[in-house]
Amino acid sequence: MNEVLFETKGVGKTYGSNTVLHDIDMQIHSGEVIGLIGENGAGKSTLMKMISGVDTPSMGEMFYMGKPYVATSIINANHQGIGMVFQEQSLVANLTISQNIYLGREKKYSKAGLVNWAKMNKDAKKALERVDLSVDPGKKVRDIDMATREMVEIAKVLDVVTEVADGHAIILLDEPTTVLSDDEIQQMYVQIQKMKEAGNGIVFISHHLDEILAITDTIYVFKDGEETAVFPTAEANLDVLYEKMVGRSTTGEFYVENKQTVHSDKIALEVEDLSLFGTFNHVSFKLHEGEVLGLAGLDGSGTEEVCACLVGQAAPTAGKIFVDGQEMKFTNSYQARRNGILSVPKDRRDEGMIGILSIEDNITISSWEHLKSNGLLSGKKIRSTAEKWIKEAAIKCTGPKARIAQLSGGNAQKVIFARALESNCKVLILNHPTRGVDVGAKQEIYRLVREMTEAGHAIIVIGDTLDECLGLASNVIIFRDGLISGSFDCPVSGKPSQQEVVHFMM
Amino acid sequence: AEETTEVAAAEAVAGFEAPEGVDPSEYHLAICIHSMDNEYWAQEAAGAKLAAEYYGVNCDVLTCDSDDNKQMQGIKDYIAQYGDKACFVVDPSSTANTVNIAETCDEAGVYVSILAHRAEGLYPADYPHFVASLMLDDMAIGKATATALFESIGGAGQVAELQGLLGDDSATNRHAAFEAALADYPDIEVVDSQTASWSQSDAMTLTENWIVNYPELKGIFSANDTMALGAIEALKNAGKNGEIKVSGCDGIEAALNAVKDGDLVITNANDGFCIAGYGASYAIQAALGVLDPETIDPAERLIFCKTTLVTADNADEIIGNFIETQNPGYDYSDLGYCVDAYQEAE
Amino acid sequence: MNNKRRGLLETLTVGQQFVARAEDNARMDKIRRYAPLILLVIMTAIGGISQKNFFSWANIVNIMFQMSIPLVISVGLSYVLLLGSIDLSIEGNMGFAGSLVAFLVINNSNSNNFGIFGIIVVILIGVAVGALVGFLHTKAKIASFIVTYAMGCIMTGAAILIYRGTPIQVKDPMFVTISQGRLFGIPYITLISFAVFIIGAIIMNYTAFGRAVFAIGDNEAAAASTGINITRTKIKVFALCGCTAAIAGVLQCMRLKLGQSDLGLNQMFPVVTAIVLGGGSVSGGKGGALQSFVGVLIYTELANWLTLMGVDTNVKKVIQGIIIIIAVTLTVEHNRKTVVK
Amino acid sequence: MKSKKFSLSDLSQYMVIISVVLVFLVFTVLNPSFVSAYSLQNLMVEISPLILLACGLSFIIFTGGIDLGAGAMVSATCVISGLYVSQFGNGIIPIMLVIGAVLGLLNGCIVAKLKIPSFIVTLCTQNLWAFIALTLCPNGSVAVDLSFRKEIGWMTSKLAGIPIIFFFALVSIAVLFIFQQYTSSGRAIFAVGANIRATRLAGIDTDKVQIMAFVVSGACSALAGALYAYKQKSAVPTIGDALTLSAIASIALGGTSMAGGRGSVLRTAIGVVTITAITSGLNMMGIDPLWKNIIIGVILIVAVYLNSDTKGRDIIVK
Ligand SMILES: Nc1ncnc2c1ncn2[C@@H]1O[C@H](COP(=O)(O)OP(=O)(O)OP(=O)(O)O)[C@@H](O)[C@H]1O
Ligand SMILES: Nc1ncnc2c1ncn2[C@@H]1O[C@H](COP(=O)(O)OP(=O)(O)OP(=O)(O)O)[C@@H](O)[C@H]1O
Ligand SMILES: [Mg+2]
Ligand SMILES: [Mg+2]
Repeated sequence: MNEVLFETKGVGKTYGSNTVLHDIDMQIHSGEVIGLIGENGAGKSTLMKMISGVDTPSMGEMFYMGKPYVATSIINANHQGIGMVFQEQSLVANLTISQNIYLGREKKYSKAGLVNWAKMNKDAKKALERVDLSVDPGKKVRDIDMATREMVEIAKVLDVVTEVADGHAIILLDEPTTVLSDDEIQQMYVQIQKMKEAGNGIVFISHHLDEILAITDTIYVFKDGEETAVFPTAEANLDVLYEKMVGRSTTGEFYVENKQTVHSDKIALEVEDLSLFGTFNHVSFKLHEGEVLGLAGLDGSGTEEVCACLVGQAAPTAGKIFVDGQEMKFTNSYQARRNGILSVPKDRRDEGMIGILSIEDNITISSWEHLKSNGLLSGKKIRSTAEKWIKEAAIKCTGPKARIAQLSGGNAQKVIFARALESNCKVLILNHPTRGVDVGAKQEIYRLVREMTEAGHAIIVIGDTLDECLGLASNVIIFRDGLISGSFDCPVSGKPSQQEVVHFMM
Repeated sequence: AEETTEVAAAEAVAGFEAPEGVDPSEYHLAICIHSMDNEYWAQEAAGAKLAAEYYGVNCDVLTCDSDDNKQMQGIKDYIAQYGDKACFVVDPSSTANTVNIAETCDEAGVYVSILAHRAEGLYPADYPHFVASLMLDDMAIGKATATALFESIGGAGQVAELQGLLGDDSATNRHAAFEAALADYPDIEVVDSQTASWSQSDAMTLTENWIVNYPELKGIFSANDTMALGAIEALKNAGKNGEIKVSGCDGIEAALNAVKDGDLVITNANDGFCIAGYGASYAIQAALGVLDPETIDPAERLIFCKTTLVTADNADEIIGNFIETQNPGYDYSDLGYCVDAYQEAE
Repeated sequence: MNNKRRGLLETLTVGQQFVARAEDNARMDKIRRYAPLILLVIMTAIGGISQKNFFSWANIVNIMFQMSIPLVISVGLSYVLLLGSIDLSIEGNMGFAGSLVAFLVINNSNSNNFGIFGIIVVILIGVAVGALVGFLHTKAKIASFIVTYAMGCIMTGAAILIYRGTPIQVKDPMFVTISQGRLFGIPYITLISFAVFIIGAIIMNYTAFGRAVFAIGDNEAAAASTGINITRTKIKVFALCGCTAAIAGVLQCMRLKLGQSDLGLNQMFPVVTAIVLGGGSVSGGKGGALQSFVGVLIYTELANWLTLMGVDTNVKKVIQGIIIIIAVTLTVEHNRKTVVK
Repeated sequence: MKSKKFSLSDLSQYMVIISVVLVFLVFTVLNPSFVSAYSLQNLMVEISPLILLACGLSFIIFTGGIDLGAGAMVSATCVISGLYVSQFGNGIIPIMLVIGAVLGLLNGCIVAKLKIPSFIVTLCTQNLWAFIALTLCPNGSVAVDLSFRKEIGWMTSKLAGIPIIFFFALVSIAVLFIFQQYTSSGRAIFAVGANIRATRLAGIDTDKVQIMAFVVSGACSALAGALYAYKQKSAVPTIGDALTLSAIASIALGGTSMAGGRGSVLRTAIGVVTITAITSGLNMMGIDPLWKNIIIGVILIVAVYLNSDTKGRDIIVK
């Protein structure tokens, strides 16, 4: 094995009282590609953020080229030779490609304060050529497609780090392939190969295990903030990876499966041949009262857009939606809610939390109609409802008047979950309902889901993990590239294995 | 304000003798004008100050930015502060506001003179504390300036009109005067009439466009000097100043100079020293108990003040009196001096 | 997208459809981006057809002259709007700069004769005032709306203090020359404003600072993460806006030969409107120097045309309002995720 | 440590009260007649219409929007009230409420349905309101018939020493407070300002809520216009010119965030009292008008700085 470029020893991170990562030992060698896998929220991005200078570790230490390593900011890390391509894109859309690549580093190209864009473009062209991209660097980022943007980000990071540390740079790629097509992924492999051959160390995060197998040398598996396994890729295959990743075999206990109900025959929601142009086509299914329907599929397979159509967030281009047997066309989520459909959005920060409002407002906003006395909202009822949920869902807070923004992510998630349950909507769409929720609280949420179905609600789940989806669901529909590729019945006794389901997802 | 008062009190001994038991320095005159950034209003403030100095009373300036509501607020605040030791000379923000001003002052028992505007049906005689209404004869003045303009272009040809701010009653009156003057000149053709909202910049822009659009244009009637100066600047840029004739109104310094230079045919020196100084004198004399408004003939409380038309002939003299000395030397004890005519001569 | 094409596309796979949709969006974007130019052409055509004098050299010079001061204001204001902020102090700054410069050069009320130095001092004060605004806005975290409104009050007050009621008349021959002189038939003031515009455009397009402004307006969080000094950039932007407001005030004073606090009156909102017409956005990140130029030109042509048509001022304003709403409706992107406040 | 932080944030919360008390204290010390009955009655008359305007406008600001034409709407409605009050009598007040609501509806629909920023929409519609005002009153303020003045005098007359117009303000504050606190639309207005996307997804009809804010504001502006007509006893086409910014300044002084999502009409009302007291105090002290603009500007910056609770590190202020 080559020399060790970068090393973490006992690194961990706590947010408030919540430890999201601990005791991570990782070694990145020169010319090595490390694959990092684990469920959502396992702490992969958190580790990357600490290495790249976005965040500082709460414990442990890091070494780069044998010396203790501390990064105070992204720029600072860049100047030391460490760069990262973020999970969420961080390009500025209204600037050109070259301006993005050199944003904050224009000095090199300025004379008397004026930047020589031509020269910058020329260099940018070289930087882009390094990743085999022939796009015009003078183009604005908003005019190029997602895949090119991803490559531009890589080119940018490469340019930054190789400037100071060619041959021993560390490049962190957090889910770079999510938006790429197969061809593009192949190109990405070529790039990674090139970086590797130059002697750099690379960390590659992906939920696509085949990619991990194809490109990496060593695999680290994270689970609930812990490093559960490290092994050479040569010793791995898909099945091994699944096992290592899922770790704990799914128990009936965890998903409160003993309370899984057999749904009634009454159809709460029916979708017929629904299509949204460019996103999904010909989706049909029935949702019964008391049923939990899991929608499984990779990121971008269309599951989320189907749900968006169900709550009036997107307008389907074809197909019909029936609620209680009546055809409905929703133009906004208000109509959907008034007809008994509400969703718990996935993007908690932007679409879930109403940040500067109180917890009680956040819990009751979807059910104010029911909390009136004499035609006016009753402060008393609002407060008692909020208090009920704070107790029931064990929300850690100073009181119902506290702002939701002060809560930890998991607790905020519980607030939003409580909002949906309180809304009296017959059909609830839970989009990643347990994102950022700790293991104990997860089970609480699952229990609540069971109680709802027992009371006759119908629930659609897009699980935070496949495990969760299968554990909760009584039926699963699987999506691939915008089409339904398969479906399973998931009775308590005969849940399909994840491997079986994954087969239909990829 | 404190320092000037003491000086004023000392000087007052020479000019004005207050009645027994009345200390003028306990009295406060407020001159209410629209704003300080206009020369004519500044002149009014100066006139009122001169009069206050003469009588030995204190003087404050209240501005309202042409806002009815702000003006009322200012007056009420001043009353709240000085009670019946207050008196006012008000250039009202609008004609409609004059009723409120008269009513408010009358209720509070403080004396007031109102300048330049008077609502229809509002008579000093109906309010014991509304001492006098002093007006400018906008109609006569506007007609005179318009006529002078028409004469200067030979009584025939194209003219354009720059109107004041829509909604302002001086603007309305002067526009009416222009139309009235027009009736006597059938050969004058009005090619365009637009508002430049009293603004020099707007007037300049309008004039620039007119020069292009009406090559035959011979004259521009402007409802005030500021707009006339804007027109002159535009004409200067086109090398047509003096060639296209302009008339103004108000008598601000720059316009007087323009008359002297021949760029402006005529303007009217509205003489803020006169109207505001004598308006102040009426109010102060009433407040000090020297003058009992009730004993004056009601018709004589409705005054048109003296003003002067300014042409190249008398420009120098007016500049000397009004601008250079900032004091035309009026005798503010002779109330009759300011009267040009009475408003409703029967 | 027409139905026939839609039908054809229906047969594609989701991925292919996705690409087709992206292409359509890009096409619409392009049209939207060129909409202001199209508007300009239409405006010019309407002007030319309906008014015989519209294309006369004298009127063209008029339009150039009349767009000069708005153009200068737009240079600085464009930066402020790119940030998503607003500067309401422009009018006050203009009034102050005009009054002070009238006070400093040869005039009728004192014996000052600082000439060109007077102008420089005034512009430097404009920069300082702008920087102070930026400082209060960023450091005290007060919305730019309020800080600049208050600063506008202060500057108006300061302007009146300079001349204490009697506006100052400028007698400086330099001012007369600049306001009346022409080069190849083009007024000096126009040439000056074009020069200011070109400098502003160069700074916007050819310096790191200019790019940083775009980045902050588009995505402040992302910009901060690339290490841009947000505070310093914002202060610079307001300083620049103060600078152009001061220049505009000086030019206005040259134009009118008068120092008065209301030199800037009603000068700002038309320019905001013009910038929006040119494709700028009041919520930041969109626009640019050239767009502002086009916007100012459209606005000036529109105003010039309405004047030539002899339209009453108040009707003019209503017409302008309606045109703007239509123009913005056509150019604003309306997807369901758009957040409008 | 924790308790210390608490008291500090508490202080900034009550800053708005502290500052109004401070203003009164300072002016009273400088000038005892500031709290004379005559002066206080004046203050009550003065603040009443502005309270209506500013409190109504607050709702638009709670949604994160702005109405730059609020003052112009006051002008238009003041003109209509002043011109027609002699015809309709006191019935003009409910008529104005309806007209105001309709004008607000127009604004709201353009903002919510066409998705054009309120800044632009109201910048344009304000020309329309001004046009209405100036077309109806081309020659400036028109006084109500002298003979009719008595009949509308009740508005400014006093009941138990308190001007009746002030009761209007009090009742309006109460109604608006109930709307803000105890109706779902009212509460949703804050949610829209705080995070419109999340609110929409929570199943709130955000379009309706946005429109509602404009309607309420329109009705309040119109009522303010009517009150000004009663107070001035005339139709004043320019009355609103300076009011938009006064109202916004009052709202900011009350500590309401311009970004939306938080604030209260009560705070706005106190803000109005503060700003009016400051101008009155300066008037009474006979401050040289040359300095007045400067003093008000400085006070505004300082007061807004003290009253705003946007002092967090990561808050983006535009
Ligand atoms: N700023 C924060 N405050 C509180 N908790 C946080 C914060 N950032 C991340 N977390 C929590 O830390 C945990 C790990 O998050 P991380 O982003 O590292 O997961 P991940 O493994 O990258 O997941 P994914 O596959 O979804 O990207 C999550 O539970 C997350 O909610
Ligand atoms: N570059 C591409 N080329 C072809 N098809 C694409 C491309 N990117 C995305 N798609 C398709 O478009 C659809 C929607 O993609 P999108 O990225 O919007 O998914 P998403 O569900 O919104 O993702 P997220 O879960 O991150 O919100 C998917 O069916 C995907 O297959
Ligand atoms: Mg991650
Ligand atoms: Mg995606």
